[in-house]
Amino acid sequence: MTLSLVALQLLNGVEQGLLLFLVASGLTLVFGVLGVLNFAHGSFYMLGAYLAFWLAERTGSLLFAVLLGVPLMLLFGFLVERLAVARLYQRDHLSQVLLTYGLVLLFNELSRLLFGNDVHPVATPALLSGSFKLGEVQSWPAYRLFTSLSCLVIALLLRYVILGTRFGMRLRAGASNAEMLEVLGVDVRKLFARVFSAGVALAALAGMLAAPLTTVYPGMGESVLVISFVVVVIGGIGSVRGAFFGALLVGIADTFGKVLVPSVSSAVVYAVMAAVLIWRPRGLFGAPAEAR
Amino acid sequence: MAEPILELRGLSRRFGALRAVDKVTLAFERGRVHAVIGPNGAGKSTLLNLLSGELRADGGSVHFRGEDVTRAPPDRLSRLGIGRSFQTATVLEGLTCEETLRLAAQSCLRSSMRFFRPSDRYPEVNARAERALGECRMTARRSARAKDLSYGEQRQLEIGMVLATSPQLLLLDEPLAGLGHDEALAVVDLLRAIAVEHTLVLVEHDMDAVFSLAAAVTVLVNGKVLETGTPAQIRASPAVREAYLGEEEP
Amino acid sequence: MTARQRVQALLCAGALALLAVAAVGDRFWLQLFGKAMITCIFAISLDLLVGYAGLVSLAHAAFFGLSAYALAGLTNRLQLVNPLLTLPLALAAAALAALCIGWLSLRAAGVYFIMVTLAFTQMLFYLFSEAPWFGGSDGLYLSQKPLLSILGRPLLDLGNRTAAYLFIFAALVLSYFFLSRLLRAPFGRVLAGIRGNEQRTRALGFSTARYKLTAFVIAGAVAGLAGYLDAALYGFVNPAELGWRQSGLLLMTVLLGGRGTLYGPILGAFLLTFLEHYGARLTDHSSALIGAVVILVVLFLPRGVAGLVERGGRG
Amino acid sequence: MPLSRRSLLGVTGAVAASSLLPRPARSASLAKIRIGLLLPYSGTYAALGHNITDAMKLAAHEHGDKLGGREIEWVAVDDESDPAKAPANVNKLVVGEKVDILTGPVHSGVAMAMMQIVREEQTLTLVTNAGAQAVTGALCAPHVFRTSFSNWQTSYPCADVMLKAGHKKVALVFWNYGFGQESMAAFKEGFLKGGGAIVKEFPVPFPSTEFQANLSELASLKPDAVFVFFAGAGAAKFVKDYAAAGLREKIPLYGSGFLTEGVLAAQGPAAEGIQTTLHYAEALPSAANKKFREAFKKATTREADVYAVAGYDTVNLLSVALGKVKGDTAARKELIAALETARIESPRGPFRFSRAHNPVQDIYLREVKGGQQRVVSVALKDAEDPAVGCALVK
Repeated sequence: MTLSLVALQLLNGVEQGLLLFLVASGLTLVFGVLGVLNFAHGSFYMLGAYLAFWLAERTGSLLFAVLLGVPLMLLFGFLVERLAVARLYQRDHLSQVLLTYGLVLLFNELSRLLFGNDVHPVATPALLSGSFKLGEVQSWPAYRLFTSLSCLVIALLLRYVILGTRFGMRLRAGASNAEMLEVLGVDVRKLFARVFSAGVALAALAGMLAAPLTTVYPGMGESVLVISFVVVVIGGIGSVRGAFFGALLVGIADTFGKVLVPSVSSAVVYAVMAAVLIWRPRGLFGAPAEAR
Repeated sequence: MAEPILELRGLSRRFGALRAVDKVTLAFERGRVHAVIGPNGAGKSTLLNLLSGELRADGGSVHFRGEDVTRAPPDRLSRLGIGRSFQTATVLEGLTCEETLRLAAQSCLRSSMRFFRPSDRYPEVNARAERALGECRMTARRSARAKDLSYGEQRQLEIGMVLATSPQLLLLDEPLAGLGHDEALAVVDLLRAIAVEHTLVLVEHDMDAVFSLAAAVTVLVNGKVLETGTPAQIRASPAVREAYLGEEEP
Repeated sequence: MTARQRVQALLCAGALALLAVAAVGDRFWLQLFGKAMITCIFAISLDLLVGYAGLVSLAHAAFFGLSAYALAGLTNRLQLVNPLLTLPLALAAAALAALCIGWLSLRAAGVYFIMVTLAFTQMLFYLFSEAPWFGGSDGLYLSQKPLLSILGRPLLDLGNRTAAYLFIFAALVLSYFFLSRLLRAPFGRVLAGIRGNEQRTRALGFSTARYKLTAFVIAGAVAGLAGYLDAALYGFVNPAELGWRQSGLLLMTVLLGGRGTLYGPILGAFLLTFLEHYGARLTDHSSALIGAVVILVVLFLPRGVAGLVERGGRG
Repeated sequence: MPLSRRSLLGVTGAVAASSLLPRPARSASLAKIRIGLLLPYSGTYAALGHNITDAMKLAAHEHGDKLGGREIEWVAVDDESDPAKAPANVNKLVVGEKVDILTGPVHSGVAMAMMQIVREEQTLTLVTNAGAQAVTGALCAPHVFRTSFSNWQTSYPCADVMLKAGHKKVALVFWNYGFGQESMAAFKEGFLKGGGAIVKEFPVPFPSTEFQANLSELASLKPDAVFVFFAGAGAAKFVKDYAAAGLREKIPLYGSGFLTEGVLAAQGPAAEGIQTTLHYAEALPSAANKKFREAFKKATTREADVYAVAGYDTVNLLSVALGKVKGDTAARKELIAALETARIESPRGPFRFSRAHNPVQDIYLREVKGGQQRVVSVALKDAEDPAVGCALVK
């Protein structure tokens, strides 16, 4: 493999990782603050993609679809939190897994009812339909560059919100110690509802951005779900920074797995995860366990 | 002085910049009730967790009957003879008092990796559980589910669990915390009875109880030993008075 | 009747009904209930982990599948058909896998544990569906079903439906008694302690990590028994049996029935069998129906159907 | 006549109640003929299951809703394309519902589970989609027919097409599961025999749709052409990514026909110029095809596809064979013989069964031009699967 090809593959891995980060960030936030293992997170990604397809077809613009769709998904997330997830905070992980898995089945059927079983295209915005030349044969579509940059911008925004605002302070307090929130006089119910909606919106936004690349189809959320769990766990549950580096690691590992060991490439990511956890049982950026 | 059953030599533990326990050197003598007191945040609980193996020490060592046990995990310490109770009574949900004590008494079996004979058909386990049930004065409540017990009863059961493991040394973490007056009296009475045959290390806030039970008292402030002595010496110590000034009556 | 008596009566009646099916000998019911009983064995083995040791594992289907594949390999490659050989070997394969996966996974706790078991399951799933030497994603046939014969006379032929059914029945009864006995023995009491409060149990002198690992291996071996029987009943194995979705479905079975009781998962297995058999005809959106049932059970019946059976005694 | 699955379910709901008890033997000539459908109505392949079902009912309707003089009772089971549930589902239809004839499934893993049981039960079975080689190969049976295709048929002919176009060094990209692996094996067999060379194989985990790494490597290898197997959402994304990476103009893309089946609209201009081989093309000019497509559109408001064709032919073949035995399904020998000799004019062209009971059919070379699938030529006339390991072929 030539050096330029290695560089190109690295770029591919980073690009894949950035989009993964967007999905995983919502998952890790919800887990870190609410303590809920949300299997329905992939469904929100899927619903976001379908919404982008549906709205873009009607408004004729992906930008409008995103501007309309994200607030809609925020609202949807709020409803799901109030109606179902809010009843889970005192329950164990098994109940959480099962209830959110039940939601997955429901949302799958919902999208089938609304949008059918077909594969739908979402047009790339005309402005971004060009491409850059990379090497003599391959080129890189501008839209991929756009999604990568968007993900980076969102990552920086998240960093600002978490480290630089009052809301972020409460988030961090909630992630490390929920009782502290009560001491600080924070309305926990409200905070949780907001965080969950934000998580849903992040997943949906990822789905919307990815829609022109992936096309839209039933069950598209599930492959994303499992891989973003891997990301979150590698990074350390609840750590957005961990999700960022975890996502890059997974993206790069997956890319090079395909290049170096193509016949067992699907196992590579899981092997990386197992290795990380054996080395650090709470992920790269997870709080270390106190008791031995 | 009698021979020490447990000795700490320069034991330390930090949390970040905080020295929760700072080079503590202490000896607990066999057959005595030794209390550890101190204001909030003095490092009492950390010290107890170091002794029972729940936390790992950064420096120094712990010696139990002459053997270095600094790095031993909690289960090994328990098998060696150091039993501990927890601050918030940690009853085992779903088990009755009798079942709880029988589980604790199983520690007399060489191993509990036994898969066929029901645990209530091991005579030695039954005998030990029965004795512990009596010692913690819960015989009448044997079939009650642990989570249905009153707070005071949960404390008694907690102590009974430690007793059922036949410890040589009991580490008791605030056995009176959160109890009402009558409940506290019952537990103090229970501790006094246990003290006849056992060595006790008592971490406690209730000064009346400490001074009525303990033969030796250590005062811990900011992770360091301020003073060790008999209850009378501690009462009279100006340094202790100063440390506690305005917080609690000495 | 106390709750306990009611449960015993229920189990006895159920066992008699299952035997009656064998006596009638209708092949459809033999197959349906045969499969349901296999799910029972599978479910109670998971309940040992979920309901008693407090370990939510998504790797359980892996042991089921590995044992099934072990049987297929022994039969097809080595021409071994004697169940006295293949059964212990298949169970040993499942137990060995459980030992390795359990040893690595149990280093993590809580959610991390769930996720590591998920990762191992996925790895195995991809290994079996992609690697060329396991028959690939379309699955494998058994060239012959297990057959025990002495001096040329067949004693036990799992190719015979009634024999296979009775063999599965016996396996279920034995597994049930083995596990219920295990839970009352010192080992099971330690597990109960771990579920109540692991830290406290450890302070009583039990090396809880070893007990959890042992439980993981035992549960894996019993799941292997279920996988062996499944492969023997249908003569077919497929990588989908190893996937985390199978584990998820099984978790659902255990929760629906009621974890922490051995009879609960058995109720759950039969309930889901009926739900799948008849529910699929009622609506085109049966998975939405199952999703709704799961959500309702989680929200309103945290102790599953078993909770209803026990409450019936007091109310 | 709009066909809906709901009415179908109404029928089977009633059946469910009556099947609680073991069914007494019925006299063959009076009762309705029971046809089992083991197809996916939910999950990834739901669209395929619905199209096959609706096409079967369309064909039945054209025969007055009767086969061999007997009315039809459809018994449908949603197989969810889950091989783990397949044995139970097949058992439900074959042993529980005692269907006279079993049809389905879409998924090859389900088909493999099904084969085991129907071979034991001797159920007359018509496979309507799954292309696994073993169905009419190592596991072939006198009472099992396939009306769709074998994986070999959809890929082998493409080797010759590519060699003739002058492509000697070719790379392979495929989903690494049964269908993909068997397609590639068939292609390689033909391509190596014809003197071509395989530069590199890129197995992609099924059902991953992340191709960027493979495309970069492909670009650096610069093969003469690429042969791929993908279907559904994976096919849509691969074709789009391939074009977006700038490879479409530089390295010609060939594939098994499923690459563009049902996803042409989603692929849009990215699919332009792709050449594929398959036993059917929507644009076939025959009268039979035109009539079928119109009727299907009228009945369902959807466009017919290759899956629907297999469903349509299944019932037409049954109609011919059952007509010969006057609906007497108990006359198995005669019924099987009638199927073996049946000749129909299918929307895909002339159709007959091989000795292994797989279709002998023309394979077309198709090309996407102006967003439409055009038929270029017949890539292989009367393509017959080699049926390796089939005992019926001696």
